[in-house]
Amino acid sequence: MASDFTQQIREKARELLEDGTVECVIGYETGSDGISARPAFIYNAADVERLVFDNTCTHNLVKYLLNKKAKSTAVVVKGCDSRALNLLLSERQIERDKAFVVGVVCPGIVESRWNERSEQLQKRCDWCRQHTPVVSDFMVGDPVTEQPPADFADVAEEEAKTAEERAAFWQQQAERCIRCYACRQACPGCYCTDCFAESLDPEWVGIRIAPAESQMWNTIRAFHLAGRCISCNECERVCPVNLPLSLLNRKLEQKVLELFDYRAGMSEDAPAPLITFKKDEKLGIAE
Amino acid sequence: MSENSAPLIIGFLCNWCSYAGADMAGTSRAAYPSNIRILRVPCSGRVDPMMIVKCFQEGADAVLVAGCHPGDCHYNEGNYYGRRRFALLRELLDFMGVERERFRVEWVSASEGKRFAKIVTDFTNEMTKMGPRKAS
Amino acid sequence: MVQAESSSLEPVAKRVYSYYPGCSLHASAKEFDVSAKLVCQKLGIELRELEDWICCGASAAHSTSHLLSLALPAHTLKQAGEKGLPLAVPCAMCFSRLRITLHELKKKETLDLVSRTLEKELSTDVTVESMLDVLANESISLPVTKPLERLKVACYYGCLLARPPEVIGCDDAENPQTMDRLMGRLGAEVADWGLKTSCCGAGVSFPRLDIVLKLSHRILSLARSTGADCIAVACPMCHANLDMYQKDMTAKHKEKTNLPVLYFTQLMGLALGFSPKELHLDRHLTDPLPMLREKGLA
Amino acid sequence: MSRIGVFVCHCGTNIGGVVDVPKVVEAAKQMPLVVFADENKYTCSELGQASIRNAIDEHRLDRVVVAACSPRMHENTFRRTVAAAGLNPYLLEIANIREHCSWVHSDHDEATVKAIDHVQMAVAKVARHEALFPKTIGLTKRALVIGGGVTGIQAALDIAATGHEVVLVEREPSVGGRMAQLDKTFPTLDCSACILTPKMVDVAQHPNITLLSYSEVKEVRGFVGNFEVDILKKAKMVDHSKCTGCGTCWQKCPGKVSSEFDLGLGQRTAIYIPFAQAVPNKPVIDLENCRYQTFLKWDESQGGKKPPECRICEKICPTKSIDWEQQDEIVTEKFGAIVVATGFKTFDHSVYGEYGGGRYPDVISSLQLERLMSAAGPTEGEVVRPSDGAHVKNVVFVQCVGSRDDRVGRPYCSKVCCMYTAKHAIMLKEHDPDVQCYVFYIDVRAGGKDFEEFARRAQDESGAIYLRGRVSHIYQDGKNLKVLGEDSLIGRPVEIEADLVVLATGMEASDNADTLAQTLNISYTIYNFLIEAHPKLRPVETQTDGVFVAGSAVGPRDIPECVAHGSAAAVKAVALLSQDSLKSDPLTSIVDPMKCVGCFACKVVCPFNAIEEQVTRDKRTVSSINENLCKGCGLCVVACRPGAINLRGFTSQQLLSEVLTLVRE
Repeated sequence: MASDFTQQIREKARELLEDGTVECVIGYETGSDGISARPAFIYNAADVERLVFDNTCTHNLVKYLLNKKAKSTAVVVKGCDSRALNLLLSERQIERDKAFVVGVVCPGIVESRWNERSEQLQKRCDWCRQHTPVVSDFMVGDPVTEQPPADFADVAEEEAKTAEERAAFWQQQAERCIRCYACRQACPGCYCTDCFAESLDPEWVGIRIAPAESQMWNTIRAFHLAGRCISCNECERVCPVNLPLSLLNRKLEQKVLELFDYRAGMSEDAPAPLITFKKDEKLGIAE
Repeated sequence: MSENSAPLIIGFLCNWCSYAGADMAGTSRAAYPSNIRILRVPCSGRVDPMMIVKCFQEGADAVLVAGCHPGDCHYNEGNYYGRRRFALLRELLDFMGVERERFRVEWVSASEGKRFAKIVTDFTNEMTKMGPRKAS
Repeated sequence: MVQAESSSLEPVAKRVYSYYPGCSLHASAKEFDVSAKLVCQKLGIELRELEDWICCGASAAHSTSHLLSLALPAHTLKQAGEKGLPLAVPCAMCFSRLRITLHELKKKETLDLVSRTLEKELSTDVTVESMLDVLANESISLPVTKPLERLKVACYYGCLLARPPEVIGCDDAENPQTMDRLMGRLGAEVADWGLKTSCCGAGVSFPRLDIVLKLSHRILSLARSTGADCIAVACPMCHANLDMYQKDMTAKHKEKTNLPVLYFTQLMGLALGFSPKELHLDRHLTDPLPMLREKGLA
Repeated sequence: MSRIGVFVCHCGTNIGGVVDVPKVVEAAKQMPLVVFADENKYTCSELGQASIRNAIDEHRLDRVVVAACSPRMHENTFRRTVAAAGLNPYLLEIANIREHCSWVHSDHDEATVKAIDHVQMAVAKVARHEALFPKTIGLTKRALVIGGGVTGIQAALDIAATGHEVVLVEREPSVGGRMAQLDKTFPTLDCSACILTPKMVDVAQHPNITLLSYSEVKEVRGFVGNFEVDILKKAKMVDHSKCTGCGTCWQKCPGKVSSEFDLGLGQRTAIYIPFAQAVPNKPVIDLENCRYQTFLKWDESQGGKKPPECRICEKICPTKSIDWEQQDEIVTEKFGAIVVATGFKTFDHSVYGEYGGGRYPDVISSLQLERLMSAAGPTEGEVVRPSDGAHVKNVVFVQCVGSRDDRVGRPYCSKVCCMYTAKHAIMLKEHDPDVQCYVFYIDVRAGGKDFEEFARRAQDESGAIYLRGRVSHIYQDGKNLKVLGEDSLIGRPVEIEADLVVLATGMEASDNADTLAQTLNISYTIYNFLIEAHPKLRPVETQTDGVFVAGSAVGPRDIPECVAHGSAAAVKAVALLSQDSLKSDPLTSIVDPMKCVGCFACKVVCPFNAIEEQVTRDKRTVSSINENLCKGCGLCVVACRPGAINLRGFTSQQLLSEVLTLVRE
């Protein structure tokens, strides 16, 4: 299947580059370890053979569309990535007519790192309810029936602890955070040119590397993604100290689903939950 | 703070309803504990979740946000947006160990002075009972 | 739920209902029972009478004990639920009690209370349909052999098939059309009149016969004034009131009141080819047979 | 570096009796940037204010904190004080140590600690205040009045009388509104048309008023003083600049349809004026019912007989005013103020199945009865049954049809029905002494000058029988109607044989009132009635500056109230238009275009459409605030993740500084 996907992507890429539909195709190629995929930027039809698709294609390439100066670009997206596309379209960060979307019905992505590849599916693939891209101009693979709603066992497990234990847990995590902001750089929803974390006035996050400041960063990072996180979990994957960032994202994802019946990035038009409201809704606030 | 054990409560009150409601508590001499410190904001929708997280991060024991009753917002819709943000924020804070009881949102109209006093009294008592925040 | 079939030409996939006749249909309204069963049989509708049905409590329970008024129908609903079939109920009073009980049991506290009382695990997963709705389903084709041409029918629904609308789900509580359309399909002309769902006085039959006479007479005379040859009903109580007292009305109002009152199932039966005898048309106090003979229907 | 002065008020003993004011002053002196602190017995007194002015001078203060009563009380007073000493009035902050402190706390120590904290917060905040300047904006000295009923007419005439230009937009072919349909008015029994038509004519003739009939407001842009409004002028197919209103066309037109003005009781022609006294008294062609249009649209392939070409109006028009080429047209006009007077419509009683659901011709609405009673109506004032034209003798009135009834979603009282029904009962008796009226009512609400007397007159002099109770059922019995109801005062059912039933249908917001409200960005209730800025104190203003509301578009009102509100709205509009320029509140949001990423979350949440899109020099599309529309709620600030938006007077920096004084002691 994977080789078939690769073939289809190459053919489409060739066609798009040759007929001038796009200037660049952003896809995956095999990395220099010969094992895991890495992003590839193909400008010439002659180079399309570099493109591959397999179960190590972890990166969310949509992030690369944020370059507003780019001309027409084709991008390979998995189900989760496609939701990022909708998010960015609704937030007017990319122009639909400049993007050609090659959707791939995702077979699931495995844990892999330099020179290492397991057959263990990534956590996000366990949770995933969107293997088929929600937006595409060309679809690779047959759309699949999606699984019924995921449970949030990981969140529930954390919630079973006492408040004190939870506070201690996150305190420990904050002590480990080195505030490298890799989570931010990988996240398709984090595209601000000026991040609150680096604002000196107001100084939301102090410049020292201290647990309280890291806690502030991690809390607000998660909250800024409330109702916007598309569950690609790239933030957690790229974290060099393995902070359990997915817990925060998924806690909010669960609440957003429960309170607003909303999943981010499922359509371009549905307004994100925090920029809309219903007059008569009951949210457990001052009722 | 007068004593270390007394909880610090930071209150964000919307100018049009709740701040006026707190004024009304004053004019009607409706007493309440003195722990609360009040910030005036134009609208409960102006209260940035970042600000609330910051309050807790810096050591506040509790935060009260009070705004106009739904439907009465001076700016028509501000408290509706606030309501959504606060609902999610409270979940996130609780999840991270700031008990949900510590972050309270109330709708207080300009005529509800006595009610404001009662809310603050109850909140203060509850926070005194809970004691100071454990972590950080 | 038995779903409406799209094609009515081929042998219809059998419609099967649990059947709750209620007390009246075993006694004073036997002709309703008999005619309903005949018509159902003809139309390929199988009725399976519940083995252990009990009184719905309509006559007295709801005015003495609210709990009793729910517990009695709940017993029947429990059985119907176990059968897994929709329940067909001809008598409008029984239908009303069953529907109202079902409605009230949707409240969890009520469900728990009645479950405790009956010492049974109750559920609300059962459908209750009036015989009128069962037979008026327009996806059922009617093999009419004797169209009711020349017959003008005033359809009378009474209170209980119309109200309360949010529980009964009547098409229009003030001017319902279900029976009218059904009679129309049988070839009859239907009267457009304004007392289709007005009370006949059944609730005060015994203490205040004067009220019954007044209300029922109003219904009969308006129906008569529209040129109707008969009234079609779907309720044993309405039938009794409208049929039984016509002599008293004649005496009281010094003008002859003589308007046959038939169950809609009897009219259906006639159109479908059953004989007046089979349909027990001879059981009415206001004899319909002369009129039916005159119309060539008997 | 700032030089902050702190002035702590004793307020007699109001503050000083609880809070240790000298201690607060001493604490203030230790606060960063504070160069002066003092106390006053009454800071708001002239003496107290003078001490602030002197201290500003003497100590070269550039910012001031007053610790006293609520800012809602004296913020403006002290702004003027510091302004008098040459400071920008926005370089002031109030610490509320009275309402929020001394009045609610009795422990002196605790109250003093809290007062110090509140002063500290105010100091931290004021240090971050900036000088702010209201902007001066120009304005267009013209008013738009939407709706040509009696309210709109009154507003237009009053504004025009002050010399300002007015455009009056009416969507029907004539002004006059509901009042033009009425026969008489309560409680004086003035002839409605006789008192209204002169005003209608005044509107048409006033040199300052432009009447745009058969027109609708489609789009409103801009803000107070500077609205730009798109008005749709529907094609009339008649050139009104040539037409003299001679009436030949509508007398000869063969296309007959049911008349909207007569509520289906009469007919009009396809080229028509809605009623004889219409203003303008020139016709429009109703294209849907015009025979020439039917001829043009006729499709041979569908068979049938080809309709005649007609065009009679065109042939007989002496001034050649028929113009088949006319098209709908949108004109854009500028206004400084807008008065909304879109009025009401009556409730559609067909939802009441028990009253026949609209099936019985002799069950009519009260407004239909007005048309029957009107000498200019379809029966020339003869009250006859629609079904057979028979004169009526027994008339039943049913009150509260579509009012005070939760079942039909209309729980409110329509206010005028009790009185107009009394009027109907009186008038019917006057028309024909043999008429007997019955009125089923819930309560008789007759609050108003001469109202109670009038309602009594219907009973005492005109012999109307008032029955307290609802009607349960109405049905046709032969030619007559049977009305079944209850007299709840004696607890008996009532049965009345009537030859006419009149339903007192309630008042509803007019069609598309909600759409118009959205266009104007003003609020409306769940019943689509417009919402005033304050129900008691600002009854004709709205949340949108420069937009005023009047008449029954706001809620059920009778004619004198509508007229009064029309005049009130006119005064407010004129007060606005008579200024030479407007000042905008400087406490608005502001965007840093360098930080803005153009996600426009701010634009989505802004309740006032104050966020505009702007292209920067480096070709990025970013937000910018229209300060004339911004009301300073700060919703956009919170919606903005990168922190590109801030709210003047309540900046994130200021609020954060306040918080930090509390937690970082």
